[in-house]
Amino acid sequence: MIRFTNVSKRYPGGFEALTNISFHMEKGAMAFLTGHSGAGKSTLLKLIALIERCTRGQIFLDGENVSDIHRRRIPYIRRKIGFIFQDHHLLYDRTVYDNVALPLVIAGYRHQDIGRRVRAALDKLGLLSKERMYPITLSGGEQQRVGIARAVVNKPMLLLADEPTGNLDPDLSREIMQLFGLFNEVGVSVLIATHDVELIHSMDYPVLALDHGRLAATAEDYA
Amino acid sequence: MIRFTNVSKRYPGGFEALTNISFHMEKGAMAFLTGHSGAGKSTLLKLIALIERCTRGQIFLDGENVSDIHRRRIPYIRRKIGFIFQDHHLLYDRTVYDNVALPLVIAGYRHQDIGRRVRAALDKLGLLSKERMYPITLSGGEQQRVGIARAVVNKPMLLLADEPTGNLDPDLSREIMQLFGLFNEVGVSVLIATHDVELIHSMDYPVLALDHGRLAATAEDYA
Amino acid sequence: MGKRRNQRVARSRLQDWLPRLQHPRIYLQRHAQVALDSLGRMYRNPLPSLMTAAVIGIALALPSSLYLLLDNLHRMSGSWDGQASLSVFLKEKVPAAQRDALAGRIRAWEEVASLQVITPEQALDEFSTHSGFSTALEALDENPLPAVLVVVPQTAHTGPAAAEALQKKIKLLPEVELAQLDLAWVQRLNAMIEIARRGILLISALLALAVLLVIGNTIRLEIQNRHDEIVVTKLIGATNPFVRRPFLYSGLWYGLLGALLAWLLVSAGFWLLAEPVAALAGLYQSDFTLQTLPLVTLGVLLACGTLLGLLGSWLAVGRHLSAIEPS
Amino acid sequence: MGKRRNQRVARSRLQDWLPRLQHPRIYLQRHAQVALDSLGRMYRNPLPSLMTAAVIGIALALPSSLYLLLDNLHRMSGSWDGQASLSVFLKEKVPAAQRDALAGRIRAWEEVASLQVITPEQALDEFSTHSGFSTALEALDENPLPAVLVVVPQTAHTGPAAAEALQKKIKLLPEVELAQLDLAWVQRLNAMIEIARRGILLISALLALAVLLVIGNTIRLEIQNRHDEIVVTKLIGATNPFVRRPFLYSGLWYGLLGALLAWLLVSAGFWLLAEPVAALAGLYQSDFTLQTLPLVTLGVLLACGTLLGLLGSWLAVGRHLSAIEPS
Ligand SMILES: Nc1ncnc2c1ncn2[C@@H]1O[C@H](COP(=O)(O)OP(=O)(O)OP(=O)(O)O)[C@@H](O)[C@H]1O
Ligand SMILES: Nc1ncnc2c1ncn2[C@@H]1O[C@H](COP(=O)(O)OP(=O)(O)OP(=O)(O)O)[C@@H](O)[C@H]1O
Ligand SMILES: [Mg+2]
Ligand SMILES: [Mg+2]
Repeated sequence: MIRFTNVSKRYPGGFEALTNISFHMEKGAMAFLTGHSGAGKSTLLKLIALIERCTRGQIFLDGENVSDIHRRRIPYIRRKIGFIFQDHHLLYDRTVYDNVALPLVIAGYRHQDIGRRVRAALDKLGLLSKERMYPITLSGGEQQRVGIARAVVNKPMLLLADEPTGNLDPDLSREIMQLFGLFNEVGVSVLIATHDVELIHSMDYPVLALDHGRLAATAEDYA
Repeated sequence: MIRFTNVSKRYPGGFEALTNISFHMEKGAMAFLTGHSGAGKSTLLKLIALIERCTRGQIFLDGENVSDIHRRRIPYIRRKIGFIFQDHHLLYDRTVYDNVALPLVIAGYRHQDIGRRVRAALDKLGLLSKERMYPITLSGGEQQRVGIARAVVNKPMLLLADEPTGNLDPDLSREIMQLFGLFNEVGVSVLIATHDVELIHSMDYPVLALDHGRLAATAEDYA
Repeated sequence: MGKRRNQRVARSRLQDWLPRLQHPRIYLQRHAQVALDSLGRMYRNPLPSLMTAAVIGIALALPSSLYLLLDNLHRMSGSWDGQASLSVFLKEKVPAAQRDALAGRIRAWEEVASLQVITPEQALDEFSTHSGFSTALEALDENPLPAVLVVVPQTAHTGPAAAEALQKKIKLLPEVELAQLDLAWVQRLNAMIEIARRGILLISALLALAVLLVIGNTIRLEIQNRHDEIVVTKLIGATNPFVRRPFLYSGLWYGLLGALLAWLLVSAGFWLLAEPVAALAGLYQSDFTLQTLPLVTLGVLLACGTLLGLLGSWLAVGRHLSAIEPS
Repeated sequence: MGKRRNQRVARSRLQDWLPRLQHPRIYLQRHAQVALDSLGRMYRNPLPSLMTAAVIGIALALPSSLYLLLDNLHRMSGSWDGQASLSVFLKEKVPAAQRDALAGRIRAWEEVASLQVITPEQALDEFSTHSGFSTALEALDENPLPAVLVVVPQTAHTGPAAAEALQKKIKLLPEVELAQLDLAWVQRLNAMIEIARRGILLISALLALAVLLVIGNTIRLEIQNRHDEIVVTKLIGATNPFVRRPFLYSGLWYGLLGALLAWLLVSAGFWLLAEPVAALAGLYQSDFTLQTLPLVTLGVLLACGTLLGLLGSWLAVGRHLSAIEPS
């Protein structure tokens, strides 16, 4: 699903956030990405979703080399990926329902399909009662769950989650992680960046550990 | 420092986020506020900072009854409080330096004083090297630390922190908590909302636990 | 290798586009929905939307009303065209019959639009009533005035050169004592219309520019305003056309609404001016009235408004949207 | 209890304000800094700022140039005032000496500005050159024309009623055959100026409104744009005046910049019109030239621009800022 070969990322300021990263994550796999604050976790996920472009090396996504892909193709790649952002990135002038429906609207689904799918996703995350509310009136954890619902609503091939439980209490965190596990079981590849060491240890998935932009342990063995 | 007597908060939609809360936190004290996602932690902190107004009961701050205070007085009350927001609330078109300097500019400090104080705060949070960068180019944890620096830069009497370590790795979380402890030792009252149970247990401070908007355990005994 | 890659890219592009080709109805539906959404967004913030539309309306109303005024002036000056005429004084001895025959001949020339015969008696009448010399002239035993033919050239010949050519041609006739060309009025009118034309062109250009700027500016600020939304939609797979569409529709609506307002303003302005214009016309003994607003003006206004709106938002979108990329 | 509370509140209010009272220099410094910041913000986005300023400039330029045109027209019509005169025809038998004595008497009246004597010989000369009847008149043995006094009333008496009173007074003189009042020109001119005045007032009002709308709109969108910033600054203790200030300064700068642009536009417009106006003046044998732009126009423009800018932003800020409260 995801293959990095000698990927480096240097930000315009000159800071090298990732150095010479190589790993391979198979289709249908699930893995964690850890590291200290500023290690480069978000950067790595952004490279996969083509939000940032790598400065060296090659990235393959579902067999396609995306490191020098044309700008116009990017939206279609992104539609295959569900991304849960560290800072939610919700639209604060739309209801929870409209936020979750957005990926389907963008992809051009039909009205009826949209309603069905959105409600199913909201239900899974315990947000059905908040459907008509605006994100600003939700608690931090509820907003995070809206972001998760939006990421999974169009059944992506790949789910990228950046600190999806940063604002959740331990019980809810475990539930959400189990939900990711369920997605994985129906064939979705899942990569989760988190610093919740306890949680990682309690679950039996391979771990990619980043340290100052370098890979300390890889998922290769798991592949 | 903070006294709640029978405080309730009902949001415009009709949802009662806090029900009949009474507690007292002494000047110079430090306490944790916990509870599940949606328990009302953020709401309680917002009531103290007058971001939301309570619908019933009375809130005293530093001896002053603030429950029916005039709108014009609010800014001056807020200047006594350092608030670390769950969603950072940084200004993305200003550098880290300018973000941290903002409370001092608002309070009308002199140019020279501002520079000195901002650098001191950035130094304490290990952000001096990021001084000239824009928040968007920082990692989630770094942004959170900028928010902390901004909250403490004008030496407030009271520090309110909403999930200050949600995006930080365990090591950094502990460091930040110790930093709060240091502030507390020089006389600042500190109230921290967090769901990081492990961290709470590792430190010896009283805990206010919220459950569906009701207080389960209070800091009264500590007062 | 390169070829295989190209093939694969081509295939996946086709896959991306396929839904649109397969479901043209859904595609059109989506367009209609975006158009309605943009309109709804304006409707939900009626005051600011009206403010923008009002500015556009004012900017469109001014050149249209000026143009209409010039148009009316032109029609009015048409009733003055008689002034741009030749006064042909016949020799005193020319008898009435020969005079009328001559009038008939000249009237038939193709460069002549109309011809009016003023007999010596009529001339004396007119002269004494208009000149204030009535008593003086009454003292005369005999009518000293000759017959006059007032010749109005064809419009094509009213240019100074053509009119002068006509004058020369008439002068050569044996019965003619004198052919006087009243060029001054033509020249004055031309000079005035030249000034007005330049002024209106200048004003129109400036105001069209103003409309473009206003719409461009509004759309630009709207884009900045919805910066986060644009970033987020791009992050979850929106294409550039998808992001662009609502802004283009906004511009279109603004232009259209502005044009409608402009029409209302022009109508109101004409209504206000009707009275003094009638007073003026009365002074000129003219039956001139302001032409009621032709419906074609509405059409032209709507077309211009819509086009300027689209163009303005297109420019703003082109400049500012591509700059917004998630990072 | 209530009193004690009030006292405490009063005390703490004083405490809040004290720094400002103690450090007026810091307070002023901060104002200057905000003003410069707003300017810098515009400078860093030169194109959009210029676009807004251009719209304001155009909107301000139009009424000012129209007003200046009317002003010039007024001056020009001043040179036509001679037309609003009385033609006094004397009886035929009045000898030259008596005629001149009468002229001297009338000239001394306070309602008379000037008086010109046209002897019968001059009248015949003028008549034959202007009327085209020269040959006809040459045939006359005797000059049939009376002497004419052209009386120009004092400006205070040019109003139709006053002029008519003067006419009546002159008519009573025994030497006078006829006193003709050329009122038509006065009325025509008045009617024209009335139309122009109404039109310009209407246009000025519309365009002042447009400026207000443009600035209000720009500031409103800027406020929406900086919504997050406003929320954040309020969250960390900013007062309403603190939040308001940069927007007010923005409005002020926009107005000022717009006024400067308007001045440039008006200057350019005058320069463009100078040539056709000169041509027109030539046709009227007038030494009339467009007055060069008076510097006071610049002053008025700058004042109006600044005021409209401040007013527009004030209105926008009042409407939209208070609505933004953190929650
Ligand atoms: N746009 C950018 N320009 C310059 N530097 C950047 C940019 N984005 C990130 N960085 C830097 O790259 C480093 C890695 O950032 P990244 O967001 O990947 O960290 P992270 O592992 O996600 O940390 P956290 O757990 O705190 O979110 C940080 O030091 C950050 O300052
Ligand atoms: N402005 C609002 N309008 C209506 N309901 C609101 C509003 N703000 C919060 N709520 C509701 O009040 C409840 C408590 O919210 P609050 O943000 O205080 O929770 P929290 O304890 O901070 O949760 P978290 O740990 O997820 O941040 C939530 O159910 C939320 O939906
Ligand atoms: Mg991160
Ligand atoms: Mg919260």
